[in-house]
Amino acid sequence: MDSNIVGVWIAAFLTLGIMSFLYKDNPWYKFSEAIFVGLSAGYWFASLFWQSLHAKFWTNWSPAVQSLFQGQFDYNLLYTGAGILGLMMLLRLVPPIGWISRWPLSVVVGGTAGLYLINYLVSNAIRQIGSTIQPAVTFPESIGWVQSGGVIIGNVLVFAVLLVSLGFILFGRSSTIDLPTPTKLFFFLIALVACGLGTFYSLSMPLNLTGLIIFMGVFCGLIYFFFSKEHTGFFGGAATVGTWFLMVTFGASFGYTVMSRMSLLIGRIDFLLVEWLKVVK
Amino acid sequence: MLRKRILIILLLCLFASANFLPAQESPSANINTEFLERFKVKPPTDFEVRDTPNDNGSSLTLNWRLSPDDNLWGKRGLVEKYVIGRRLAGEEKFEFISTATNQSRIAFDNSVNNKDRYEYQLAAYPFKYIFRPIPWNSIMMVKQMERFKALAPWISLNPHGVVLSMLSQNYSYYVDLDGFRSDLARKSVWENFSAGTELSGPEGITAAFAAGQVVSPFLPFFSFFVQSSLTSDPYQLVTIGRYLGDGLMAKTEVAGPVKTKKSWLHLGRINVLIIAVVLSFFILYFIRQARKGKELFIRKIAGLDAVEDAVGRATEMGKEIFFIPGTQDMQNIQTIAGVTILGRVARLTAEMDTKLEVPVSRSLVMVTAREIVQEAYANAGRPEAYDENMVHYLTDDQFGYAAAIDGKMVRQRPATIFYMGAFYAESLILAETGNSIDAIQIAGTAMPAQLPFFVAACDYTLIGEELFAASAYLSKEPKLLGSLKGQDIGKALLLIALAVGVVVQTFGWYDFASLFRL
Amino acid sequence: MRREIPLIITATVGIAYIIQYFIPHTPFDKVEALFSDWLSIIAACAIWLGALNLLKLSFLSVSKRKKDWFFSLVIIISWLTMALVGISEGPGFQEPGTKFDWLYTNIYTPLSATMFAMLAFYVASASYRAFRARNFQATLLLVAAFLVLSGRVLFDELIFGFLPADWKILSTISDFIMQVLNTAGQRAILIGIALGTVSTSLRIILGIERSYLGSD
Amino acid sequence: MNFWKALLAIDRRWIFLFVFLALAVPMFLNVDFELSISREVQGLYDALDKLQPNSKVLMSFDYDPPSAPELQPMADAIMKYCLKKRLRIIIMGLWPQGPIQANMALARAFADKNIDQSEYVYGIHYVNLGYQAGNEFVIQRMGSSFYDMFKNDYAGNRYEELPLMRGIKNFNDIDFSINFSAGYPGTVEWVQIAVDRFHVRLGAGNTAVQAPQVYPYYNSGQVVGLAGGMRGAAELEGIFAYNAETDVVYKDRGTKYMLSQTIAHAVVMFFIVVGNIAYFVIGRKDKLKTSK
Repeated sequence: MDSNIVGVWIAAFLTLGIMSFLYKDNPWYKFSEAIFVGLSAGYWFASLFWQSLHAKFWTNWSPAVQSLFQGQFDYNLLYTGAGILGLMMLLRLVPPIGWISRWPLSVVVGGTAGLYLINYLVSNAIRQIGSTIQPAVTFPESIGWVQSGGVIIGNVLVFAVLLVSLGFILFGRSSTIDLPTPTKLFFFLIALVACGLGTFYSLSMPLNLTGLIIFMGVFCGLIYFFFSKEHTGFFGGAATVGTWFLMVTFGASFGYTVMSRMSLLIGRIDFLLVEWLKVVK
Repeated sequence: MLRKRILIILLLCLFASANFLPAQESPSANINTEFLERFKVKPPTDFEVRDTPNDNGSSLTLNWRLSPDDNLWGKRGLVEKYVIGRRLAGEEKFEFISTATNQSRIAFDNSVNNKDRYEYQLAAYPFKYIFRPIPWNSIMMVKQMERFKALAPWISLNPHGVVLSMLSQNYSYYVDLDGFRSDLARKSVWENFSAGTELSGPEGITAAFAAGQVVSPFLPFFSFFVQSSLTSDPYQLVTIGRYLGDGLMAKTEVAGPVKTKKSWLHLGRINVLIIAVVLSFFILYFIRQARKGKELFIRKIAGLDAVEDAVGRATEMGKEIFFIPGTQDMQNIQTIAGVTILGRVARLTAEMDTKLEVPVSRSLVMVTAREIVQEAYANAGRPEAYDENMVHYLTDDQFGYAAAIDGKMVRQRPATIFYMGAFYAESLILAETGNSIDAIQIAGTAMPAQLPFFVAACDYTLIGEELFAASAYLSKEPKLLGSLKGQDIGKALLLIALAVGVVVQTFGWYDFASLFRL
Repeated sequence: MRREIPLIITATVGIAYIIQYFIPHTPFDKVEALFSDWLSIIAACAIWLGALNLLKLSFLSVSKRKKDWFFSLVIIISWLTMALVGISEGPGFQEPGTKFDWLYTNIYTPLSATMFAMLAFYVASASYRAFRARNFQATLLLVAAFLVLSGRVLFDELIFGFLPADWKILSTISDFIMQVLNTAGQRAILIGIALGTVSTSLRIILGIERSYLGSD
Repeated sequence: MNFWKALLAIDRRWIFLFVFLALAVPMFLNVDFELSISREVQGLYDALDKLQPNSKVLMSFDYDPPSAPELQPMADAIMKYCLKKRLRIIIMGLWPQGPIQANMALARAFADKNIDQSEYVYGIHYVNLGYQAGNEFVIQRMGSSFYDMFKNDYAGNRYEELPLMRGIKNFNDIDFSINFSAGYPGTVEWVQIAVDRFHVRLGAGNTAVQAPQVYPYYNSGQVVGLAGGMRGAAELEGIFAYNAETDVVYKDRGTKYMLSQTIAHAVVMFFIVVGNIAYFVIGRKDKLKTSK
């Protein structure tokens, strides 16, 4: 029998074995799972043996040692240090002297800390702030139908958010603005009219508010993660808007995660129907 | 073996001449010139070489303006690539370094050292066309040549004929004029380039390859073969192309000499340096303050109040509380934060006399959690109520752990469940079951992919940094409180920069954002 | 000795990486290169450690005839099979057509893929039984999720197919959510995490944070 | 027990079965459609389209078989496009399984009858450097020298024997780089090091789980293009197919799976709606005082 056909049948057997867990825990599942656990550890073992230890350590180190015997010093002899540290790491399997593995561990931890300090500061803070600093409002000369649809939706959303947050700041339970209610209402009315006009305006001419929305999201989101001040007054309002942005973000993540999980299952079903049973071409 | 090969070559010669001899009768010098003129390209301009700034002196930057023939002809233009040559200052011959694709204006030479001075020359290289590779098989070869002729009727017009480059499976003998990759090809191309001679006909090529393994008899139009010295290699002809000759390359003026510089400070990163120093200063300053015993204010974290209510609810209902500290080990800071919050929960359960259960998936977490729970019970004045079995180990396996907790939840129906720590995909399974038994669920994690599920399925969620802030608030550890405060100052500074920047930028006053560029 | 030396190593390596970012001059570039080479070898050993540790635990389980020791035996056998086949094949062990590749394609791939594909079922059942619009925040989350879920598949084509071809309403909305609202929220989270990482790294390098060393 | 309570108390296994069938049935159907192309996928396409033939493209395969259903279609499409466009391809992996997935993508591309494998020579037109342990430190080290990280390729050939690699010292010699990523190490690490330190132009293909976190980098230009999840794959296949001047078949699994994906989303949305209706009909359970 062709080894490929055998392979596909074995693969199907194991796939169904794992899926049988959905019905209930059973030996078939446990067997498949045990194979998976063992195999993946074996995979890592062999893979690292050839691709890291051999390709990286041995091919550098052994010629260096050979040339040392011929009386020459090779820069690659410094790999001896790496070899020793690697061995120390493995000593963790021997509990009495397992503490020695802290030495290589601290090389890893120190290096990672040094690299991360810069990387996160640069890529995730400085550059993100830099690209949030852009004009809040731009007037694109011409944009397509689809984009302008997005822009209008965005504008309506932004005005709604502005309005609601203003309402929250003026009338919210934790509001610290001390004005007579009619005055507050007056302000709110003005804002309402302004926002309505703005929305109407945006329908007639697309003004791109992407910059403003992103700025608001980042600003309010950061305020939510600001722990040195109580969330009252302006801070409270901004933090609340921040949570809305976070919730929409989580919603997007939620949607994408569901999408991802479903894709994986589709991949497996495709295997079962196309490669194994061959009922679908 | 050798004989066989000579035989094949002879046969090939025969075939080839049979094929091409008629064509040889009408080579027209005029057409050749015309042909060459048509493919002549203009050189790139403004070629200059500078030290690559801000590095350890291992690189030079080459800039030029495109040749006017680059991108003139439809999508591609006449220039296929730019060839870069280099020599040490004072030497005569240029050495081939590398190529850059057409439409590129910049290249780096990273194979320079810090001691020598270098001079460069750049040349625009015209297109040649590549056809299907053919295997080493004489009959195939003839067929291929016929096909080739059909595809390229100008073959007889081209004074340089056809170049066959060859590949053996052992790359050290590989000759690829297309990519200029082998040393042989490199040398020939660049030597002729620097000497300023055109490769005219097979002789030129013979000369170029004299040092190599050129063994073939030369035919008028069927230029040359290159042979590997490894006899057993199966050969494959890879490219047949119209070879226009290196003489058609359009060279620039010599640029240089230049020498690299080693820099002591990366000038493009000074803004990062300043921000890093300021941020570090504040973090360390506040850690110091906290150690001195200064009270650092942290705002009320709403999730912690919910903890109290949730424990109270379980007490009222007379049911258990589950606390799940995630699936990661003790070195994960989220687990540490989770276990800190466990201390708070345990203290409340001790005071309210409610049953607490902490199933864990790592033995180290078990040890730490036991210590913390015991301490909390002692601090609440009820050390006798502490039982070691409150904290128990289930399994290291992710899904096994989830399944085991699942079973426990359905059987014991706790009133309140806490998830505090680092979670992966198991979060979903846990939160679902918890929800189905109508438990109040409070979660806290910094795992971005799991947060949405917790928010949707739990009654209260500590989001990301809130988890750390809560643990700092509860543990009162100076290093945590101080860093939290330092980070807050960092955040405040960034927020101010952000607000000022956006306003300034909107009114188009100043390119404020460039302060944050690299 | 057990704590001081690791702390010194951590500080040295960490500071070397930071200095190298600002000062490209030798010798800092060389030091960084050396540490990076070492790090990748240590990392390889650390993963090896995990693989060996599993073998150790399984052997213990089999020798003590713990519950389910049979499955531990299966683990050991499959571990040995994969590792030995891989090591005996030589440096080209993963080339298509080798035995190792056969094991990888027909056993490892389906098992690992199915393990993760199972999550799809859990997502579906959790969406039925757990995801509730229990408060304003959760409602907002679910609405955003709905818009994204519907915009990323063929609803535009299948349900709103009667509209003009470039009116991809749902796709446009979900594009807007992803490119603007999601970008803003994610960016706030990124910046927060970045500052947290900077302070943790700083504490580790300066020896203020020592929890990674464990307790002894 | 009323109807809604009974509905919520249904055995999970029925749900599982329902999901399985809902996803399997569309496999038997075949639909063709014109997807709208999002800006981030367009960005990825534009970046590839602008490259001149013989440009060197670095592809890092940072995923393993579980994520293959999402990432493999992208990798296949991009591989086909790059080969057909005669870009020189350098493959590597920060995940050990990555290079094998890359070989699968190559095989899939060469299986297309419009891409003739004999035109492409290993070592000249494409190279598979294999996996290297060390996560982001590998990228960091490649910034000064590829050779120091990859002394041998996937099959054990020496670096200097690979004609394509001889002219490549570090990221300066790479024209474009693409990263297929399923997590850590992946796009984030490539952005932090290759892009922000060594100024590489980077395009990314991500699993849907990871994609939302990459959007800020797309917005800031740290990533020039981004394809996320199955939809990203389908869009990529669509945009390649639409712009292709060749007969290469780009519409493949990404497009084919889209219908199942649609049904899957519909099922999840339906479940959420039904679950929530039941939740409101039955009445919320007593709430915490502080919960909002």
